[in-house]
Amino acid sequence: MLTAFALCGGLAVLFAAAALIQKTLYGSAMCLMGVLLEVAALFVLVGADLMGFIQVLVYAGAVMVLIVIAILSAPPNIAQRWTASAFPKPAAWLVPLAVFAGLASAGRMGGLEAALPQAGAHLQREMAGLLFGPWALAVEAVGLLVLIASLAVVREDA
Amino acid sequence: MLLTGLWALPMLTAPLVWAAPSRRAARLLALAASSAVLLYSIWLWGPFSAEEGLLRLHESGAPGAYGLRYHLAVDGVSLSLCWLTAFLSLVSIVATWSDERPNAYWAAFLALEAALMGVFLMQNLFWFYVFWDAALIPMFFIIGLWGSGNRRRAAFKFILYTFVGGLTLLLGLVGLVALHHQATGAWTWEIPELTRATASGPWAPYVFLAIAAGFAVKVPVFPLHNWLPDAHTEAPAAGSVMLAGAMLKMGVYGLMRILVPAFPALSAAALPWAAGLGVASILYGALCAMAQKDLKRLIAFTSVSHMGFCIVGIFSLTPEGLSGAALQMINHGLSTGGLFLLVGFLYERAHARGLDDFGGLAQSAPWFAFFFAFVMLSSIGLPGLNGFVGEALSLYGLLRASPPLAAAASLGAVLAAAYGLPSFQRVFWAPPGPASRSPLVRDLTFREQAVLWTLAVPIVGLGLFPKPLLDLVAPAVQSLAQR
Amino acid sequence: MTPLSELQPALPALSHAAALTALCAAAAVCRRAKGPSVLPAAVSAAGCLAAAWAAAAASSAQGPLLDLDPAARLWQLLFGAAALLFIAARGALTWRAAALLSGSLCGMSLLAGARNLFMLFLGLEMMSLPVYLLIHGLRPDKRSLEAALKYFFTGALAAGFFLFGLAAYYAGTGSMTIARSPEASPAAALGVALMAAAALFKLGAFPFMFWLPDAYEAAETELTAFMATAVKAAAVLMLMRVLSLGAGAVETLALPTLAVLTMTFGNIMALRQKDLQRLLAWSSVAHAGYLVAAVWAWRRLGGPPHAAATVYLYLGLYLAASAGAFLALRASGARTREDLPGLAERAPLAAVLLVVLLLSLGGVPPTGGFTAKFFVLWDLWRAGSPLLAAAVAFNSLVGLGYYVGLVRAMTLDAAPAEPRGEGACPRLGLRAAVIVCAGLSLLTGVMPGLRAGLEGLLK
Amino acid sequence: MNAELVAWAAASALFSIGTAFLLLRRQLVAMVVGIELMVNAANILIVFHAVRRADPQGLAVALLALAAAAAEVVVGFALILSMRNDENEAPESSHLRELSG
Amino acid sequence: MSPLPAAALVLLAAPLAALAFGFFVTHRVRPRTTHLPILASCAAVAAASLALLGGALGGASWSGRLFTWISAAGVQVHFGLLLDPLSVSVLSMVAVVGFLIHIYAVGYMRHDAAFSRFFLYFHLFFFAMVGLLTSDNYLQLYLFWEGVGLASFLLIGFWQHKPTARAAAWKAFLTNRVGDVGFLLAILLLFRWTGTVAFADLFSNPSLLSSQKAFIVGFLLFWGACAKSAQFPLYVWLPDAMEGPTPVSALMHAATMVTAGVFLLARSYPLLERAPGLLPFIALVGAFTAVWGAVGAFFRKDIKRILAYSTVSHLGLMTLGRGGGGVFPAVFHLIVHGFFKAALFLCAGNVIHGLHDSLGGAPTATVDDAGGLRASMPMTFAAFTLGAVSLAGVPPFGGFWSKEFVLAGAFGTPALAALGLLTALGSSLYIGRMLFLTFLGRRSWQKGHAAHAHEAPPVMWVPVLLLSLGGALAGFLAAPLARLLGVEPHHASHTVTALSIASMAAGFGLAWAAADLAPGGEPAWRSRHPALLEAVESDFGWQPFCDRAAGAVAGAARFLGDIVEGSIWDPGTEDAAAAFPALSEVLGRRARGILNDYALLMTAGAAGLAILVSLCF
Repeated sequence: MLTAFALCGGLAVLFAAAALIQKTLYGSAMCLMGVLLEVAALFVLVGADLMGFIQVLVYAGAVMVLIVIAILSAPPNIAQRWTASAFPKPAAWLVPLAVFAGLASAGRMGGLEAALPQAGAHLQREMAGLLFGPWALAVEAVGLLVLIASLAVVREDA
Repeated sequence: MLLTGLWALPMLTAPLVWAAPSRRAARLLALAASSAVLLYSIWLWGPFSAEEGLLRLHESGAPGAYGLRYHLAVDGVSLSLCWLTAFLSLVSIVATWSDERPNAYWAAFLALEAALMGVFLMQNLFWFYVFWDAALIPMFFIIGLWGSGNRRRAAFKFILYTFVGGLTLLLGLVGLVALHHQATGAWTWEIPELTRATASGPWAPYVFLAIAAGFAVKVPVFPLHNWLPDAHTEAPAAGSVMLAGAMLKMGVYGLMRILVPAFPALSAAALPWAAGLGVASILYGALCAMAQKDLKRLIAFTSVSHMGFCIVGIFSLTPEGLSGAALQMINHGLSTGGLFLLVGFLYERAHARGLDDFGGLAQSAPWFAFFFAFVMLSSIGLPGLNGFVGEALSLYGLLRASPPLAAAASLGAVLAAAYGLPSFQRVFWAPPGPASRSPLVRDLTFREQAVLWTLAVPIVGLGLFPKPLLDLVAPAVQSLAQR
Repeated sequence: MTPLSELQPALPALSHAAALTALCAAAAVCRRAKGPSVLPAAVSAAGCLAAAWAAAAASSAQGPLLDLDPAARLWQLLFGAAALLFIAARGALTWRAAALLSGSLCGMSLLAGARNLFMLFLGLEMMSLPVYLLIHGLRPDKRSLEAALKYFFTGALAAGFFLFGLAAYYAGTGSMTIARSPEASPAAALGVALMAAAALFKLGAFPFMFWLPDAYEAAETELTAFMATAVKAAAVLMLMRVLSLGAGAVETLALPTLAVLTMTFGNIMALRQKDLQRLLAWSSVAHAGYLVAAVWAWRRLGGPPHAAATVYLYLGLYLAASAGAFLALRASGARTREDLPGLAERAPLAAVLLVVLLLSLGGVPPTGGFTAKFFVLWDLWRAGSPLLAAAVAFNSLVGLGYYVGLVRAMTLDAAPAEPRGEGACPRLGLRAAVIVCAGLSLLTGVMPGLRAGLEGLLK
Repeated sequence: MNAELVAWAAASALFSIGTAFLLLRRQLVAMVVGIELMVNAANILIVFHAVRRADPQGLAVALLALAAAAAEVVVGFALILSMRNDENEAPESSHLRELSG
Repeated sequence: MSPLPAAALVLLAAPLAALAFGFFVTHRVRPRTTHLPILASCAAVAAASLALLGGALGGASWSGRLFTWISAAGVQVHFGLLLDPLSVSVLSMVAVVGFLIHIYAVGYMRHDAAFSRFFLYFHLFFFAMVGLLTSDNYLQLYLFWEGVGLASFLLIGFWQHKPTARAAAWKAFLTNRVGDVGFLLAILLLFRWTGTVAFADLFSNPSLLSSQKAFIVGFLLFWGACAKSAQFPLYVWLPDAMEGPTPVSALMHAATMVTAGVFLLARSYPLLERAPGLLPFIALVGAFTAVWGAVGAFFRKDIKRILAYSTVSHLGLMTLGRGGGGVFPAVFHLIVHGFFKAALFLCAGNVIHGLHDSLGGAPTATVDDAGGLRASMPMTFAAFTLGAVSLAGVPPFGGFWSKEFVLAGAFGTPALAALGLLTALGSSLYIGRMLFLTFLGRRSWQKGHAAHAHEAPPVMWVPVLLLSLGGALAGFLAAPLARLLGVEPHHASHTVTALSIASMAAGFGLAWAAADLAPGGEPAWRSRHPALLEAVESDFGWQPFCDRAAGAVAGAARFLGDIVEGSIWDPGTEDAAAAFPALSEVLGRRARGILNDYALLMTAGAAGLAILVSLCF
């Protein structure tokens, strides 16, 4: 199980790197799809299969469609991939590495448990109970957030 | 309500003057307000002398947390300064009576007077500082809007330079309260309490320097004086009178009221430096005055020199030196105020200020010559007039502190003659220059003479009978010297 | 916990949400109300007033996600005030803009009452998204679109930081409630650091503030006023909540240096600006620096809620001065520095108000700005760092350089031959708002007891 | 090889690449992809630790975070697509250079 | 010390009243009559002082306080009058001489446009001088001391249009101020060490001051006196002071003002006694100045400058007397000198007045212009001769007696004696030359406007004659003055008298030789020794040295005023302030508003925080 988990994680990172260096936007979108699916696989491996399913449904489905439509509706061709930054070229490459170094060094004292944790059956049921119990307000808030986002598409008459 | 009226009256009438229907009405209202303030401040002499103790006529609002109380009180020194401010405001309003100036001009003067009164009355550091900086804004507009030549640059330089001093002072004051808290564990912004316990600690010298620098910019002491000549040259006549007459005293008053009592040990330790700077101001001011071509710049530098005597008097930490400094403040206010008025009248007539522009005015304007000579002599410290008494006492104080410095400071008297008389000769005795032939240059009108006589009477009065003022100042000075 | 009482802490947020839904429904129903009109503005204002009443009147109940402690109530009032200023100044709004405004306010209310880190994230998102849309919505031109996009992407990056910080904190301590967690692990510390970074972004502190001038310059002036006050206040709230999670190294080392860098950078950049809104943007960056210093002092003084009175006071007075300054610019119609000369003759009332507000921003005594700065300096001394106090003093001096520069340009410089800039904006609401702000600035200048009052309120 | 380290490494890597998108790519749409990556990285960590601590709160947060990210993307694309630029190019950050200094 | 009599009050009240009345009334209404109230006040003061003199001769002396002037903690000063024998005697001389010169001035200044202004200034001086002589403490004396300096400034520069007069006025005041600084320091030191400056307290218990302190105070007082009484280092202003009208030169720069310094030294005799080495030093300086003045006087052409240098010389004699012989010789010579020097100056005034139209209105005349005026100006000639004889020390006349006492005192030390005799020779030399050249016979080189020189009107020559008579007969005042001062006059031994008469006679002989026998007369002689003439003209480089010193100070002022203030301070503050906008310009240009860069900086910041946190954990 742990090896599968590591494999999926590695694949996700590979897909992400590939998306970064893609020449065309469409290529990046497809690599993003790959990452999303790998992440869904991770969730399932850990036992949170509901999360995996929702991940595939929401992300791989809705958001990917959104991205593809956005790519299609804007003019396709790309002259230059990388940004014309005011700072020296390597700076833009070094900073993400610095971020990775910072994050990794912070996580160095991780738990000693080697084994892959498995979510108990009741965990997902408790989550559902939580969502419609004390956390109803949070769900409500996210709903409002989506309502506000929908306002984005309303065209001002100006 | 006794003391609050002193600053509230001008502050409240200022907007009324601004909103007055016509320019004449504004001027009349301003005149009424300033004369009322003067009479009121003189009337205060009664209740003041009725009470006992160093600080009298206490008046305070509700005791807020951390001792941020609105607390007014007055002692000999501040009462005399209030008189000076009220008197000079009235004089400057009457002096520039004929000018067709907008309402805001008169309102600015009343606001300035109110702020200055506030500075001299407040016993709480917060309020002291609020009025300290509030005084800058009217003066900024007075110089900036109604000044002459490149007034904008001068006003901008004036307000920024003084803000540098102001902010250093603010840092120092907050530091002083923090030190006091470390020493006594109590938070208070009341000057009487702050000056009771001696502040000490690793930060004490820096706080002392910050407060000293803050006040030194306002005095101005030698290295920090650069804003004064520009501000004076470009300010209108009445503006210069108030700037030299009353505003320079804020710095000296601050030193006497806050710095020296709060840091007696450090003040004594700083004596050679502080008195040295004072002597440097005296000599530098006098020498620069000798080299000036513009009358107003010349008088500005004389102010630097006179204020040097105040600094020397204060930091001698002797009762005579301190009373000399207190007296010198009043004398300088009167004599320099008079000089600026005269130059203002000259500028108003001939729109020229250069020494070489004029000459031979003694024939065409004898009264002008008489008053200019009279006030100039008081300014260079001729005994019998008021300048001498202040300088002599300050010199005596310095002599008790450090004789060599006193000798150097007394050279200031020689240099004073060196800038005073040649300028008088060049303007009044020398052959007529281009500006003095213009028909505009005529003798003083009745109003102008009346103003100058009201200045001349105290100049001679204080010169021969300084005793009442010295007695008024004595208790405050005695308590200062004992620390 | 009966459901009703559980909803008690959420009442302010819910009232905004109600306004939002009402607006969307109304829009969907009636087709003809196309352009900006007063009704949507009124509905949104009603939402604000209801929220303010709820914040003041609600009993101090505490739900799992939200609670209404005295500090939270104060924040609600602060946001309500900023929103009302915006609505009053704007006068008429399209229902979309009104809805977005209510949405943003709902997010802020959530933020104010949040007890859970995720609610903080939701509040952040709900507050930010409408603002991105409003920037482009209120003034649909190329510049505002560019500003909206820049703000969006940097905002999204910050949201990403916050979320990852939340994840790391959760990984480190396992709890999401905003309370000092016992377990201290590097992951938790990293989490706090990243969340603090997100808060500093929203506040406009160095090096996260480069989006701010562009957003403030291109947005509609009233919106800029709203952003400069309400959003900045929310950012300070977030910073205080995140730091209360126990930030070790961030607090002692990073905060003071960032504070000094922010104020210095903000003041220096403001000196050269030609566009007045961009100048005030950089000056609000400088004020962010002073706020970070105030927050640092609050943490060093042990961080009890009532000790934060200086921060609240500074925010309140800064809100009045900054919003007032932006709205006064709008009222006087001056866009760039060249429009200022002769303003005192053209629009005397606007000029006088602008002078008072600029002096208050500069911290010149008779105005509220000074009282605020005075207490910040004092707190810094009490927190035992006179050097930071000196830095604040020095920076406010540099700040005075351009504030007094503007005052000089407005009053002393001679008016150019042909009048420049748009004419003075006649809107009554705008003038009333500016007068209220200027009046508030002047009044608080002579009220040192204000801070003690706030402290009592917060105890 | 310990699971937590793997999870942390994967999450950190994804997050860094996400930021790399924002720093390096010129096209705005690619930057949105970067944002998505960052959110996913956070979700991995949250879910892993929620399962490890058997704490339903974490799962609920991950779920809602997905929705929030979606909302964010919607607003992003709304703004990106309202960009009108004359050259026939995908909307890029180099088109957004008018406000500076 | 009996309380003040009415006469004492008149001394100050009369001049003040006349000045006030003159300034506010007559100067405005009828300027030509301003001299009347002033002459009345002079008369009143003269009468009062003579009355006081009578009383003083009877052994009385008065003192009283009018009001408290300064009362700071340690400094208590009162305004009061002290009329003891010393002050009454000098006062009466000043009053009498002053009254006569006032009368003379009415005639001399009749044609001047600013007639009334002159009299106001003139009487201001008179008031200050009277105040100076009657003050009862050093600070009050200092007040009138500077008042006298101010009056001399106004009067020397009376003819405002003349640049030389303006420069001379300023130079006089400045040099006096240099001296006054020393005097002020002395007063402050007195306060410092003894706590009081009143003569009564100071001199009643001399133990107040240790000898070392007394030396310092004494020296500073002497420094002040040097400036006022034109002793060696600070005499430079007196020759230039001749720019003023002649009555001014006569009253101030001969009889009264310049003697104030000597009076100060006389007044503080108990103080000077306590200082061991001071009196000989004073005497030496006095003697040197005397010789220096005599040499200067001999080589001058301008008649008023000759008399000016002669005054310097005689002041030197008084100081020598004060140093060597004590109070009596100095005061006696002061009084006698006051009479005859005033007379000589007024005669010079008459000569100038007489030659006025022929000299084209020049305010002064040189020896070359005059010549053989004996016939046309008999009265002036008589007065001049009487004055000259008394000055030279011809036996029966006043000058001889006062010089005797001075020389007697000086004979203690050989150096002083030699210098004293040299001065005696020098004074008869230059006064003889002046007498022969101006009045007796006309030489070839002299323009000799004798033909149309006319005698001065009686209002001018009567006071002159009276003064010269006073100077001549002053010898008889010796005994009463000695009794008044309560000191036993120390008569010179016969050898001293013989020596002084011999040197005086030699002086006259030499003068006659130089004036008449020298081939080609003076001009030829002058052309032969240009270097020597130039040296003497510039007081052996001392005058230029002082001018250069003043120039150096003015240069320093210009340097500070223009360069330090103008090019270091002003731009300094402006550049410091301009640094910030410059820095902002540099920063502003770098930012180019690229979205990715914003993200870059943000991520860098966050990474920094992350790394910091993980490192510090």
